[in-house]
Amino acid sequence: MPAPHATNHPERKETVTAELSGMADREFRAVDLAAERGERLLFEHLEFKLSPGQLLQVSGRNGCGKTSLLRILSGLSRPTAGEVYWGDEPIRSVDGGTGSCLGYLGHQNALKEDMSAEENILIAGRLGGGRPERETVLAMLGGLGLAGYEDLPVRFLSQGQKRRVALARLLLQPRALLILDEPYAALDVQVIEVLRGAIEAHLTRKGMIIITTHQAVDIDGDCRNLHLG
Amino acid sequence: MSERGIQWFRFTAPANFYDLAGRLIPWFAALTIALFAVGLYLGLVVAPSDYQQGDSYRIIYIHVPTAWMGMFLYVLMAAYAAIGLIWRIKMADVMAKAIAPTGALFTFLALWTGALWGRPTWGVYWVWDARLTSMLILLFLYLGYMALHAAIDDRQRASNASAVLAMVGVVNVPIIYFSVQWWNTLHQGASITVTEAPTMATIMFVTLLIMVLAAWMYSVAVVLARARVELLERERNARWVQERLEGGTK
Amino acid sequence: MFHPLLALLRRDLTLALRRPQDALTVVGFFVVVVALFPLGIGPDPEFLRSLAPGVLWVAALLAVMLSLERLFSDDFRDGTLEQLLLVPEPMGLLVLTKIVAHWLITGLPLVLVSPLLAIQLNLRPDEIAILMLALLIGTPILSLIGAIGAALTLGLRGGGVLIALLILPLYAPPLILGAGAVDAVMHGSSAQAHLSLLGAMMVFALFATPWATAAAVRIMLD
Amino acid sequence: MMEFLAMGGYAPYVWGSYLIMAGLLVVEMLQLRYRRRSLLAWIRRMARLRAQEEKQ
Repeated sequence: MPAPHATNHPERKETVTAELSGMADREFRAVDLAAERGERLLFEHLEFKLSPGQLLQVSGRNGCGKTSLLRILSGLSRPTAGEVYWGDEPIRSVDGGTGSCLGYLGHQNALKEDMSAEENILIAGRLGGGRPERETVLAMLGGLGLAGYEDLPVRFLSQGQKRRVALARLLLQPRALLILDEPYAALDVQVIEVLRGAIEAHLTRKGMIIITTHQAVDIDGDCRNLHLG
Repeated sequence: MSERGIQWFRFTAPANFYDLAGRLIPWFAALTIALFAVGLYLGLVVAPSDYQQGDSYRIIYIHVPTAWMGMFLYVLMAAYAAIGLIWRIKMADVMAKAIAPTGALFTFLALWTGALWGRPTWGVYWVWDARLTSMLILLFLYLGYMALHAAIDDRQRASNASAVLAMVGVVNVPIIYFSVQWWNTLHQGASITVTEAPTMATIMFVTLLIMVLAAWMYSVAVVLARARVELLERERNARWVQERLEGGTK
Repeated sequence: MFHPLLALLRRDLTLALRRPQDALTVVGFFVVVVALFPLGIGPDPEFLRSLAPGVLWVAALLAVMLSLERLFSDDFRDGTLEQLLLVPEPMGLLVLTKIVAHWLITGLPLVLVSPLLAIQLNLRPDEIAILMLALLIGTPILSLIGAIGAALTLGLRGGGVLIALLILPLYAPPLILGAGAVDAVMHGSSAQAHLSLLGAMMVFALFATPWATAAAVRIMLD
Repeated sequence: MMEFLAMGGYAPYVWGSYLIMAGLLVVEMLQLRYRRRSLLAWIRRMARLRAQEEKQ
């Protein structure tokens, strides 16, 4: 195993970044969205447009429907009214499913507790149709401060560490739009910095990001705000 | 074309459905009573007794209608459920849910009358005859549908999930029927089968027809009434409900 | 091993191997249920023999049904099911892959231990062969149909009991055909008709049920 | 009349069928009426409470 060679490869970063799926020049639009949970109307007539390179921060108090909105935007839920468009296509009829153009990180980390961080990420990558390389995964995990934890079953990791593994998985799947539900929860300051760097990098290569968060994290780039409730 | 589209929309709008059903129910109820009165008179008094089965055959006048309604209502329920699921028409969901209890009731009655008819005819209450067994499984399908609907709190999700179940069930009903029939012939030969008087007298036929119609009208009336209650419950905060309450409507 | 579906299959099998007790519990249930029957109906070998096809099939059917609750619930709880919905592959195929993995873990072991139990119930070798063949064709049907129920009860309280009510009525046809096949051999006729119909049913279930299951998963996660 | 009620000796079976059917249909209708009434009463009360709240 020629380990010394694997460090500091200048090309590696490019192979990760260059892959942003070819549809990255499309706009992402929400038109006249409405959602209800049980009896309650969460929001209606919600509209916005997101162009490549832009970030949208969704804010609002607890229970105002942030998570519901993100699930609708990612195509997991159907809105009560309205439609979400990826370019000119409704998101739920995009070729290959919504997952081919966006990545979603919900409240749950979606990790298999009996598998290691590395296995989890490799499998997710293959499920997404990619062929993730081991070194890339290890580098990403290292960057998020998980060096040495890669091959432990995930159930041994702390809440914050699990969150980082989930983030690593998402960042390693190059999708034009990343939808992040409270990505900062359970992260410490250092990792927040790393994540900020990753978000900014995603924006500079014309990616889009939709994010909900409690704490204000200033991000360099074209940022919009959407207030619910 | 467009006009029909609007009419259909008018019918599916909850308030219109509520009013229309409210006006129709008394008519269906009256028809039900009239048809049952005539049917029962013909079936119990006028029709002569069977030369083989004596008077016990008179159970046929309720056994056959309940069995038909049990099966037919399941198909109708699945059709409404499918419409509700595919085209997202809430009224169809309401109708599907409203049909289930009546369908289950008729299926149960078909089993009950079948058993009471079986005792004098075959000497036992229950035989594992293809038709009775299929009806029993149909009853389980109804119960499953209602249990699933009740188990899910979110109303839309409950409707959609039980719609999937109803559609799976309706595909399975013929498969179940044929496999049970096959099993039945293999195990018992043709020794026990219901022989519904090969040459049915006209009076019997007419009576049966009237009783089937009566069961039909009853189902329509009760299902519409239940759909109205269901609607009220779903839309209790809507303006049209409040308006009708203030107006002192029933 | 790079194709997404193969990756999913391997993932599920790996996870099952890391927790072998789950699969073993199902086999254990099957064995215990069959072993209890003679205690209930008496040890007469001929009588047991005549009941054997039905007993073995009903026990297998219950074992499969009980195991089904786990088919999606783990993935549902940790959020991986949600991520599966975002995988750019048809959900029906993903669901089918999970069912195949589930059958390999629970259905196949049932087929493999069935001869031991059949011997206890005094079945003859040719009858045992047909029993295994019928189970081999029939248990996938049970898994395929049961998956719909597993998906429809995701996240519901009392889901296990509800699955039984939803799914057991639909199990009537495979039960009739599967137990009937062994019965036919026992009475000296051929089991071919039973097995052909069972095979046709499996093909139909293979093509039809994964889509219903996929729809159910989408609905329950909506 | 007695002859009619006896149903040629099959009275328990015939009347057992007809009466149970009549009984269950009546139960279904009564249950539906009860459900409708309690629901309406409940909706009215909610409306009244809401009106009071608005006044304050």
